Amino acid sequence: MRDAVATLVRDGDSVAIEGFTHLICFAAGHEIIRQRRRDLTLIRMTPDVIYDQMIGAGVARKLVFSWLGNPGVGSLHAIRRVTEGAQPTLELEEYSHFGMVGRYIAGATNLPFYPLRSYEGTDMPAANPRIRPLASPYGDERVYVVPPINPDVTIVHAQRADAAGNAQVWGLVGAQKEAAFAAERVIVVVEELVDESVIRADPNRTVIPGLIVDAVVHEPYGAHPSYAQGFYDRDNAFYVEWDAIARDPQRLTDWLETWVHGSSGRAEYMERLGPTVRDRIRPTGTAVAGAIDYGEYR
Amino acid sequence: MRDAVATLVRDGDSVAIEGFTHLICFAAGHEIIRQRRRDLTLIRMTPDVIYDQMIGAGVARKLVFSWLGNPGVGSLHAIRRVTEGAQPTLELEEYSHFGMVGRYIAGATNLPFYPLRSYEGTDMPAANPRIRPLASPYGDERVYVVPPINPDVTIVHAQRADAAGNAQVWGLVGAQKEAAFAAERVIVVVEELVDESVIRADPNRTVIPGLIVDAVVHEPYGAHPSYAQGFYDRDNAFYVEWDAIARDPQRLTDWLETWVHGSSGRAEYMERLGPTVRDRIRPTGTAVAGAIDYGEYR
Amino acid sequence: MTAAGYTPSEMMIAAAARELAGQRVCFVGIGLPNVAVNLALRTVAPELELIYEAGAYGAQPARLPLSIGDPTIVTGSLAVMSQADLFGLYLQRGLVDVGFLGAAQIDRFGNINSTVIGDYAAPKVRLPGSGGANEIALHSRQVFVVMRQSKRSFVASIDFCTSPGSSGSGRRGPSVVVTDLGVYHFEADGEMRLDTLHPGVSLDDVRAAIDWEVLVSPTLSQTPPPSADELRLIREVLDPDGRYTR
Amino acid sequence: MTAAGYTPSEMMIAAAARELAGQRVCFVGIGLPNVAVNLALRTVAPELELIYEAGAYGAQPARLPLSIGDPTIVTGSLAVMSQADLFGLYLQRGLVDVGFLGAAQIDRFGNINSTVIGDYAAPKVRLPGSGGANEIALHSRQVFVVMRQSKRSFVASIDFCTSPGSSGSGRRGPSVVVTDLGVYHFEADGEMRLDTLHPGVSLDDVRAAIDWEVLVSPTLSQTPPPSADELRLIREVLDPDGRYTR
Repeated sequence: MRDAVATLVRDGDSVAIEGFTHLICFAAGHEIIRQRRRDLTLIRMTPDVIYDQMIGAGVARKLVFSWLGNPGVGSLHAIRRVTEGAQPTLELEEYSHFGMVGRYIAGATNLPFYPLRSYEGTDMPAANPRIRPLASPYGDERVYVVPPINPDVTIVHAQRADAAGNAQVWGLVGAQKEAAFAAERVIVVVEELVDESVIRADPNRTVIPGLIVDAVVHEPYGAHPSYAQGFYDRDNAFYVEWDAIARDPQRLTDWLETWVHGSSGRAEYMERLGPTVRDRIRPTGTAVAGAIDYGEYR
Repeated sequence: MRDAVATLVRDGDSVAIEGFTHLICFAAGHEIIRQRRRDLTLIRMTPDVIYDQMIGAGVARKLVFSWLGNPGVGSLHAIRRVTEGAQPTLELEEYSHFGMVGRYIAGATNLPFYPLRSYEGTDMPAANPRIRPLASPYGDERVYVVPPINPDVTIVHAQRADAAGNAQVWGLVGAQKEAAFAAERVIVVVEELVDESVIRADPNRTVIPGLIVDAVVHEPYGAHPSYAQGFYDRDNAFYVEWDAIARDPQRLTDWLETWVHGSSGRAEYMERLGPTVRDRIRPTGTAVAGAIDYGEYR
Repeated sequence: MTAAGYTPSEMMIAAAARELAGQRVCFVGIGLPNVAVNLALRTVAPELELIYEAGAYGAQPARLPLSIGDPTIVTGSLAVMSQADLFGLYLQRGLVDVGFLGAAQIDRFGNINSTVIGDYAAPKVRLPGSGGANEIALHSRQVFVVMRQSKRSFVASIDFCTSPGSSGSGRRGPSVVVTDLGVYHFEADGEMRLDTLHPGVSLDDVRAAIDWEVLVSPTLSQTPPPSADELRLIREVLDPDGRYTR
Repeated sequence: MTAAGYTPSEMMIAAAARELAGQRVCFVGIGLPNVAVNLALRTVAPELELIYEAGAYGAQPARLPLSIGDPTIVTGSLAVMSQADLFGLYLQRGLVDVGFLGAAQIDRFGNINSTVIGDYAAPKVRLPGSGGANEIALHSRQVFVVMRQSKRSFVASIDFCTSPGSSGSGRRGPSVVVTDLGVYHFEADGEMRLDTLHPGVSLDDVRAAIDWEVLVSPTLSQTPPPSADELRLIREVLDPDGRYTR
């Protein structure tokens, strides 16, 4: 992880760590904080606690997003501090969820715009002049369009990948595929690094092809306190705890010192969290998918 | 199958039997011929032998398509007969592959148009005025757009579905999902009708939700002479044989009499094909996908 | 728990669930709507099909989901879909009959603000923003709003329009608003109308918690209180920890 | 088989394969291009990554695929993708270095017809049409054309433009044309130029099979004949039944 971030994430870059509630790569966010990147444009549909931490740590100058909350808990207080009042210091660029998805799709498919039936009758286009109306060349309908987004770096967490970065995901898939194809550089972080034969045994599960991947990082528990379907549960207690930490700038700074700067990486972080946390996020059992047969055709 | 076609496919309908080389539902095409539907608008990226048979049988007045050949063999002669010369009798509406995909996407997502970077510098927009240029509202780029297509009926073949039509597919997935969501009515035809619990054990494999499905038909070998990954191989010998049959209008008529009108349905058709064919299309072995775990979360 | 034997949240949930009678496809997030929808499934709308906004269809959660992306909504569901498919193929395609929204502010025409309090460029309070609320409002056949009401939330003029109401545009806007005080529907011209008051709530209570001259139905009646069966389901099955309903 | 000890198709395949040296991502259909690409993988371009237009990446076919959608390209591949993703995320995104096209007609600027012979509305011959050829031509960094040449296929003016060439538009058009007679590349102004003649082929043979005044390289040379290794791979490994190469 250290090498991947050192090589592929630069000051001033636009960075998308995607994953819709699932597979949010906290380990990469922490490494970016640890390496004290600055002036990043952070991109995510749901900034979540990871971007509250990163923005609290001062890595970003701008945030592109569609829903700014701590899911199931409340606000992201570090972000609120720099976006409320007379002189907000963090630049915001705001869409609806489908608007963000449309930006990723346009970026991923090299389109100059993506059309949507969102926004009509609201203040969102006035608040963000990048959201523009466009008349259909068939009949008299009008839609809104959003421009492509092409992050300098997209980071996605997956259950498994081979050494070339062919990554397989199950459970919620969010917008990771689109965000990865839209990016200039892609980092894939995985719970399990597997042999290519594991990927080849089930090619329909591959969400991101190694073709577009620049680095593969093996980082078990790299999505904690979010979750990895089949590997561990969401650590809801931490999401609740973060609310209190982030409300207090000093506590937030102390937390970053202890858990990010004071930790060499994810392995040490998990070691320090200890067995209590690992036990509480362990799935209560297994739910194994049935076998399917691709057939041999010689 | 008889009831599904009788109830859901009407004279004059637009009908898409999708499946890109894989899972082409010949059984449904034959039933439409058997019930002597007329004036259909047939829609398919690759009309393939199934539409050559259907057009040879006289069910269609129009064809919407992107590649008109017998894959790996040559021409579709029944279609050529009604589209060549001074007075073609079959109306054609022609796109590139991505243009057809874009039409399905626009139909499936309720967009008035879909933008593409295809067509620039070619005669295709002149040949089809539905393909139109559109200026991007960002900068001075221009793209082409295609209009939505919403078939009255889309028919897809899948390896398996439950009784509600939640359908799972592996191997090539073509444009079935988009064609199904675009349609007013959907028929799902399957190799295996499975219990809902089989679907629920692997929700990431579901390509078409029962929500949009109007009829589920259990029809083993329903895609022959195309194939069903893991179930049977493409019957290439038949694709080659069809070339000679379709060149001769009388042979084509005889073939339809024998194999379609003279057969009560797919079971009798497969019975008549006999063990030689079943043996030649049997996969040479198995290639079972590895198990994955969704985890139990109580 | 009040003297009535149930909480205002329990009343809200029961009232919202009853509005789902006859509906088929419901787009649902976590929290109060999730409890209401699951109550409806077990009472007035057994055929309801659920699409969770995180990207799962036909979920059978083994526990009450704690957040929008809880893994328990995936395991055992009928289908998982990407955000692109969720918003494109399901919502924008028009497959959703009912979508639920919360709101920081709502006006008399059902316009909703979930973006900022104060000026957009220099807000007093920065709220979460649209998420999928903009699309839910525009593409669901009906929109149900569930929220607590006060003079600060039921306002004459919202600070920012995140999700459109019905005013003057021919758009549908919300069709039902369920609060801790009563149940509202909308007139043909798009104005919100109080139809029932929850037990123990007076018209004066409502007027004290609404920043415009409220339109009251000529047949204003009382919301039937939660039944024993509704309360049992909420307390024993759907929210045994009382996370959303106490 | 000719007196030379190999067929014109084998020469075409070997010449096309050699042009792939240094390329990385190749978009490939079935037939001659598939054999050429697989030959390149085993000779000049071992790092080549293959995307099959039916929707599979990293295929390892256990047999020579018989059609574009042969199940053998799926089993054991690295990824399967929908047609939407194939054309959007891979091709239009610009991930493809080399795409292959055949052609019924080609002109001196690399404009290609695969749609009709004769008038579009009342054609003499109805050809298959674009399929993905339009997108392959527009979005691949380089386009390789492999086709037999004659005065009917190398024409001064094509009947219909399915895939654009380079003429006067600043577009790239094809970069290589390999035929049964020789190998062509393109001038800076977009005109096709004969660079090598296959062994046993004369300039007069070429002129008899081309409907315009062909531009000939000042350094015109002979295409090296297929090597023993190339022929062994074609005959024993890639096309043992001689389906595409006899």
